[in-house]
Amino acid sequence: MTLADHLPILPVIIPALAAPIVLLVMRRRPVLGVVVSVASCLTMLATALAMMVQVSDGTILAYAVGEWAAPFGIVLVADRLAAMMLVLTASLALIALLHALVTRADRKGWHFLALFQFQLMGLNGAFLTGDLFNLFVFFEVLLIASYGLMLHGQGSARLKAGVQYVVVNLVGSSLFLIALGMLYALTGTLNMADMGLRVAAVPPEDQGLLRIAALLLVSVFALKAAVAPLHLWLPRTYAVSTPAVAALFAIMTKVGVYSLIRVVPQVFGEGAGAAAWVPAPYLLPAAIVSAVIGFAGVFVARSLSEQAAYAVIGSTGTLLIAVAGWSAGSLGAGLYYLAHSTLAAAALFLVADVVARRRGAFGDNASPGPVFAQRGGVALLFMAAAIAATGLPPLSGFIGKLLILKSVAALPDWGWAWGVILGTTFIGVVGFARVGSAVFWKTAGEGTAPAGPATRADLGAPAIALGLLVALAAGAGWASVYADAAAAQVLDPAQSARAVLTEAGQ
Amino acid sequence: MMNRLLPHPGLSLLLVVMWVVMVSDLTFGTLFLGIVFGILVPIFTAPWWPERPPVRFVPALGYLGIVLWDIVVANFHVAAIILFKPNRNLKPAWLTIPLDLTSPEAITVFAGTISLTPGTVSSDISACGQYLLVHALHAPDPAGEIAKVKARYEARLKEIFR
Amino acid sequence: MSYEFLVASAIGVLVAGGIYLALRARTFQVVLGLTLISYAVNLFLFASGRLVVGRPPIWDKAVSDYTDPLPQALVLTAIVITFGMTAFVVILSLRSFLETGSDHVDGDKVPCDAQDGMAGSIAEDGEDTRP
Amino acid sequence: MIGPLLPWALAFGFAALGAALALNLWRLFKGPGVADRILALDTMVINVIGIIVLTGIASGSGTSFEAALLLAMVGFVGTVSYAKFLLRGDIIE
Amino acid sequence: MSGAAPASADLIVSALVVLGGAFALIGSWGLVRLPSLMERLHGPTKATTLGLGAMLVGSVVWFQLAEGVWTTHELLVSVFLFVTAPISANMIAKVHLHRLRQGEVSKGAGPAGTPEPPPGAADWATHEAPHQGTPGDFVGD
Amino acid sequence: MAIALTLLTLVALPFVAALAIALLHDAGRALHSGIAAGASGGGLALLAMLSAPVLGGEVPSASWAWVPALGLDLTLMVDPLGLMFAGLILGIGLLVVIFGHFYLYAGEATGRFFASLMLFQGAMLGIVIAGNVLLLLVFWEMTSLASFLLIGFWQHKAEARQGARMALAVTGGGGLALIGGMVLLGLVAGSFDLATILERGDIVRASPLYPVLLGLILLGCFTKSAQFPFHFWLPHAMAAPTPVSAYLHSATMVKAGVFLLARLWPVLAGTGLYTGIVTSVGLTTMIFGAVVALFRHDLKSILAYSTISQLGMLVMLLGFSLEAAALAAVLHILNHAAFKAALFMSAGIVEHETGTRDIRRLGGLAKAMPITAMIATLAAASMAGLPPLGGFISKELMLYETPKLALLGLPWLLPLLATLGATFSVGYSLRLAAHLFFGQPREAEPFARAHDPGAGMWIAPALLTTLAVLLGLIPMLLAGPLVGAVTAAVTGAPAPKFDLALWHGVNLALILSLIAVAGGALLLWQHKPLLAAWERASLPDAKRMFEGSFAFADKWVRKAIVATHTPSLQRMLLASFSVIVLLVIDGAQAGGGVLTGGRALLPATPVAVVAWVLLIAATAAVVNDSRNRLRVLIYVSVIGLVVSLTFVQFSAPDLALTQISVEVVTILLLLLALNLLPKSPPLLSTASRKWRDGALAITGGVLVGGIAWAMLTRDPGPSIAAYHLANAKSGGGGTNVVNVILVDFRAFDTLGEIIVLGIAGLGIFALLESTATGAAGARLRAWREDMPHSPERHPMMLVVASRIVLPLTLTVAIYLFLRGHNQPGGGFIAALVAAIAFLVQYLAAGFDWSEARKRFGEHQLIAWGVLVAMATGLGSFLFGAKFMTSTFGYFTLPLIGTFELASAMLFDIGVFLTVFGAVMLALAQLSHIAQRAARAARKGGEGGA
Ligand code: NA
Ligand code: NA
Repeated sequence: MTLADHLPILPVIIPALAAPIVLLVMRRRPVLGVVVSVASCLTMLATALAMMVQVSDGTILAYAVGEWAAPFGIVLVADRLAAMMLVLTASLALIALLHALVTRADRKGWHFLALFQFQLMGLNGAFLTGDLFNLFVFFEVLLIASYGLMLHGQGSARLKAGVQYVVVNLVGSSLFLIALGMLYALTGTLNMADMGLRVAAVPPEDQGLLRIAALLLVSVFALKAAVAPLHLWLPRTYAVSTPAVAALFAIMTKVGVYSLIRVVPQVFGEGAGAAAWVPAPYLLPAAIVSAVIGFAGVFVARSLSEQAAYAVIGSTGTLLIAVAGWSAGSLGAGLYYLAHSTLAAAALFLVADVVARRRGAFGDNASPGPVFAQRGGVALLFMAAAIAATGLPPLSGFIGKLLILKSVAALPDWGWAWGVILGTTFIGVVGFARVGSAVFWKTAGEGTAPAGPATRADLGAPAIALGLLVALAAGAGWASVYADAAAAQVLDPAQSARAVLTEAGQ
Repeated sequence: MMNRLLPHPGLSLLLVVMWVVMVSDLTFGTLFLGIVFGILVPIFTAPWWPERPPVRFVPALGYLGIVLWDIVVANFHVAAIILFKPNRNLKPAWLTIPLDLTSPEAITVFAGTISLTPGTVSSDISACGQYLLVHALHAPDPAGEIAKVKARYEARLKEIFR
Repeated sequence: MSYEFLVASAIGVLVAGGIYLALRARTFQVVLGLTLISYAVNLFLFASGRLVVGRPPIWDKAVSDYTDPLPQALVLTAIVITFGMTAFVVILSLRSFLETGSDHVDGDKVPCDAQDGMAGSIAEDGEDTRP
Repeated sequence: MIGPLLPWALAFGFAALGAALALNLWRLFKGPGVADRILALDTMVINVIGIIVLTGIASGSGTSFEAALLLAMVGFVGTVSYAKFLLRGDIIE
Repeated sequence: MSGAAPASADLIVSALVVLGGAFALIGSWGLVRLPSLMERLHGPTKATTLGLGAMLVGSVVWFQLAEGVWTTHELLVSVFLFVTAPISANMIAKVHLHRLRQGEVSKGAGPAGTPEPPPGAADWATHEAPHQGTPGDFVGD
Repeated sequence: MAIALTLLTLVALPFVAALAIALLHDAGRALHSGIAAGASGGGLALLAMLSAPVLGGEVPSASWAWVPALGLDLTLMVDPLGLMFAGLILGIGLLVVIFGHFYLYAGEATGRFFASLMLFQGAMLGIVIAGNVLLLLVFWEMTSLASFLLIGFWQHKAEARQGARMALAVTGGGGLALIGGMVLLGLVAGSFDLATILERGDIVRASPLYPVLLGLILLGCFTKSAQFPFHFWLPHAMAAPTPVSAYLHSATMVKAGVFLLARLWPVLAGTGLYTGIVTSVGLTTMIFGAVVALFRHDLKSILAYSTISQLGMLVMLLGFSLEAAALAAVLHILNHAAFKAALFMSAGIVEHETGTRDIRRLGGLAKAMPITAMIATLAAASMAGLPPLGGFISKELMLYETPKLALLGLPWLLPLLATLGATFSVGYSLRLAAHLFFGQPREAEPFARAHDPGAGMWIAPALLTTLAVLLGLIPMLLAGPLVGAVTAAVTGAPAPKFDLALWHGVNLALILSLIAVAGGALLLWQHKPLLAAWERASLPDAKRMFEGSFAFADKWVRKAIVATHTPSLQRMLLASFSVIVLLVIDGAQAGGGVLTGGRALLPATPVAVVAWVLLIAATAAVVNDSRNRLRVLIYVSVIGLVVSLTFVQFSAPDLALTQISVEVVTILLLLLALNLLPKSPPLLSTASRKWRDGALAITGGVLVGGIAWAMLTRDPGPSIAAYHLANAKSGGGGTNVVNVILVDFRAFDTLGEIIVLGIAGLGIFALLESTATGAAGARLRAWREDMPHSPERHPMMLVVASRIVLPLTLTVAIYLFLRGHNQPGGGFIAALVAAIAFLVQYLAAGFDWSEARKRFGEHQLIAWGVLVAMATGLGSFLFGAKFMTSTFGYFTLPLIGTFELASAMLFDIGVFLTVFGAVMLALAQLSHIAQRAARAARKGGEGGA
């Protein structure tokens, strides 16, 4: 067995090793800690890319941890979707880490780098696992790490928001466990592929329980994804987080969406009786409301970071409009948009920080402030990020939205979907234009407050994020084909069941 | 050296016995492990018990027997009071027992014994460490009670902790 | 009265108490509510293996019938995780109180930016600052 | 494997412990002081240990013994911490 | 597991179980009916520990005689209880004394009244920090 | 290939130029304008190369796949329509660059200016040579974005910012409608390739979606082309520097809408719906713009409304759906580009040289700046449609077509209204020239400053005016082939026969034209009284309405968002619980309707009922008595006790052990925290709130309890646990199946679990590390004990007992650890027991004393624990096995006997270390601040006394 055979587990192992090592070396040799962190992220990216190459032909890699055959042990499943999420996570991680290091955000509290690696471990594990309880465990890993990161730097706003964030997620975790208990009680298994096969055998008198369990599970994912009305925790949490952290958190809501995409077709697909396509009646309305609320928030927000936070909600709504179709086309469009919106949100948070760092006491408030260093360049970055976040050309958001528009046109409710996607884009454009013109064009009275000193270094991370968006737009042909294939793979659970339940045992 | 290896010999012995009792198995393997832990654990926890009170084992065993017997008796005694003596006939009292013991370990064992035996609970020690405050459930004769306790337990403890 | 009824009703009562407390206004009560909920959740998860008396999942040559060990393992994991989370939230609420002087979970009723005097500043782009 | 007397004895034992728990509960709610409540809890722990021991005898299995041991060990930690809290506010100072 | 238990085992164990149960109940009954905290303290610290002790010995005997298994570990429970019960009682008594002094116990001191301070200048440790160099002050930070 | 490269270069040149200028933004103006001019000129040269084949009937095109899944290809094609527009964009672009070079003041950000201009040029070029409608959309929205930058160029000016935002909102918003329309169009036509779509007009017009897509596309066109009622952004876009206005409003931005109407003519035009909407909107706009233009005073504003009017005319012509009208439109596009760019530049010159654009302050400038006057007057004449200028010919053509359509069934209405519009056009054009250059100077100061600029500034408008003149004098020679070819491209049919000339004999068009000229002269003559009447009629101000509506939306949307998104935990939880309860109710209704399953129930013993009563009573007490916090903790302990007993009763010894030990640590934690939390009474909820929460709580409780009941009363089906039971001993080497699951079958979960605990410890440490400083530090320093405390810190009996208990408990922990694989116990429980043992030391002897004796670092323990667990997992790599593959073996040593060693136990050591480290870290850290707080308080007390 070569290292390549262990490919599916490496994305979990790498950060899980890096984190304790960072923890050990950080006190004496902080530079080494930084080196280990960066090396870990780079290795993770390389691994994820290697995995993407491997699975791009439709191969599904199943890795039975401890060589206990599925469904009896825990199995990791690397398919197109998982590989895509891993590449996205690793890219985002590098960007966020770079920004944290450049802005020295990692020095503002304890254990930033270790928590960062643990967070990545949780994310990667959640994207890879094929076991529902293991998904819960990785959810918890990424959540507890996110608590630490979210509170990094502290201050009263963060602490206050932190209490709310943590409590809400604790409730979510409780629901997850209840749903898990019910599903185990009904199916006798925890492996998703196995469960997908076994739900068909749930007797008629248990269909109510099955549907309840499915609904609970879906609502947990919705809570993580910040789908209205379960989104209330997000704006404050994201807006007050350290920007590098908020940028990394751009992937956090996507974990909820990912889980929805992963679990619903596999477990609650066609054969699931009363639980078949269980989110169906709710998802589109909720997505529409989320999109509207999110972009309305962008419209009225009074700071760049707040805007970015609402943009996250809005983009999730847009994404779920596509997901709600549960067709290969719309899901593929959604996956492309998922990658885009994650990077776009990260770019927005980082630009907000770049602005805040330069404007002294004005921070990233949407008010006129001093003329600051590299204003033109920063303004361009902001404009690009806003273009990305709203989905205007020429960045990938536009292509994503076109893909969604095109794919949902086949749905019965396409009129609503179109209206909301186009309407919210409009609201977003107006909102970003207002805030942008106030921050970058309008100047407060002379001498009201000095601009902060700044180097160009902190422009790097957001620029890279935006560069990736350009690449995503330029490579949209390949990316959309990949996303479509990933969607088709996800929607064909029999494929993964074959791979997981037979190969894993070998 | 011996002090390092066996900071609390009595404790080590106790641990070995405890291990065997716990595992409920008197084989050589068990005993061996018991001895290993009986040595290692006290070494590891030695910093938390810096004092090395000398303990004499033989009197200690005798004391244990007496106390166990007293505990059984005390229970019937207290049970009778709880069941049959109306509250109005109850004569609870605070006893202030002057201490001849000086080592904390000895005082603690004394106080513990008092708590476990007939109708008395050790409640406090004086700030100067010379008196023990004991609550008696039913003590029509406080002075007699004090004398009895001192004679039966404290005298023996003075022998054990010398 | 069956064991099943006792356990199910206990779960229900714990959930009800937990929800009620979680909706109170101060961190301590909320933490209590979460604690009650987590008891209920652990019992619930445990109950997914049904109730079995006297057949612990300790393998023995002579025994062929055991209770379901898997929910137990899951609950064990859940207890540990819940403990970690509870500890974190307790200390976070304490820390938050120390920082802000308030243990109200609703934070400030006023939105964070209402005080900074910039409300509306982007809607009306009236005056000019440079000639 | 169980003799003629033991089932009755166990029934009595369980009944006694159940009644004891109920009495503890009464004291727990009645108080009047916090010390009374702590004492009630402490007693409850001991009675629960009793129930566990009897359960062990009744089922002929030793697997619940550790639970009893652990309760005996840590029950006191709870009592002491409550008391310390009332005495000093800060339980670890 | 063996076949039918010897009659002696049945008898002995039954007796111990009944005794244990009875003591546990009596201890808890004392907790309810005795007039004040200090009196109630006697019930659990003694009656229940012996009650438990009887049941534990019953368990040892049972496994030995009926099941043919030597299980002595039950005795360990008693050891721990005997070590810790006096401490618990002591700490609860201290709370009582402290609250008594602070005037916080609603029903007052109970039939034994409030304890007199010990002879000499020093008070009880609960009310006055143990003097330096005395047994009460030999440890801690 | 050469064609492909040419096309690509053509569209890429401006973007490359923009990038180059942006990168060289610190370089001088000459370089910036040089690059821009070079790019425009280069583009023109390429276009010239293409013009011959294009006019010869070829359509050079090239295509690269971009997003095949979407149908978005990078298809470029130049047909005559595209050629004409590209020529205008590049030609006028070049002139604007030249003009702008001289126009901009010293110290202005020329880099930003020219970069934005080139960006805009590229986007415009993209629109006109895109061969894929989705690609066209990309460029379309880019023009909105680039124009945003251009209009807001003078960013310090409020009107510039407002104008930019307004233009973006209206044209960008319209663009979004266009996106919808175009995607629909593509879906209906079955392709997004423009050439294909143009061939499928019949299919499109027959589609039931035709009205929808038509409406959406028209919305895009009308907003971009400033058609009434979306016209209002255009006058405010005049806040841009004049070169920008000259560019945007003559040949580019606003023409994009017209271009698209022309482009899609074969697909969309010809239906009654199309003709009705487009014609009437165009007509209305034409008249409206002309009327308003007559009464504006700002030169650029006059030009803006004139642009609106002229665009209205173009739109109307295209709306006719007649080939001849299309031809008129094409010709007028050329004319308008020429005279309007010239006029804007002239207005810029006037402003530049007189310092004002207010026509009321100017007059008689012909004397001071004759060149400018000549240029502008000729251009205005063309705009007025006076012979012998180009504008005359296209207006003639327009009027000639009007009788062919019956508006509202009245054949005379359209000619009448069109003539009315033409009349006003003549009026404002004459007024512009007359009031600006002729008559007497109205104010001395601007007049005194006025003089003709250097040639660099007037050369561009001069060229344009020349063009406008020549378009009238030699139209067929100059534009005949082009117009013919373009018209053919627009209509998708062979060009109609046509003859462009000033004189076609006396016909209706000529008469109407004469009426218009006469009427225009009359308007000029009567301008003063008319103006007074106009100003008396207070017309709604579009800008105020626009800003007002946004302010209104902002206010109320904000209110709504703030009201619903107040960061209130109660609200978040209420929303969550409510959603869940509703979902569960939904799910329950879907079921088979059986609540109770068929499993045989276990009768409960009386003791169990008592325990149940304990739990219920304690829960009720917790809820009821939540104010007295210590009491509540005691009740919680009771609940924990009953739960532990439940686990014992139902065959879960490991769980019981875990629950018992976790319970103690939790209580310690809560007590530590409780000491520092405020003791003030809780906020009392209102009665209604209590009822609401109570109802929700009871519903939730009933539902979860009901689910639990349903679950418990059903027999389980086959479970994977059977495999675990069967293989624990043989495959996992342990008889405690729960433990084998934890450290072997599902060790991966356990790895995550200990990491969660480890992170919690680290997080807690990070949280508490900073408490000594800042607000928290101040609060801690101000902290006072709330009740008188006993002075005794370390009760003697407790200390002594704790010393004996420590080794005893540790030995028990070792025992629990070692046997965990086979009997209840294991690393996690052992770690908790050990932690409790040490915590008792802290409890008894104090933090400092214990800390000084501690020989382990919690951080290191956590790290090493995770590393040990990981290393155990990785160890299997060495044996060619997958991560965490376990192994075990039985070994026999003399005297000691047979014992088992399992790799899972090594893993369990990792578990032990992490859990122990995390628990110690959390509690020690917490007690530490508690201690510091107490110290701070004591110190404060001493200081105060
Ligand atoms: Na006594
Ligand atoms: Na275990």
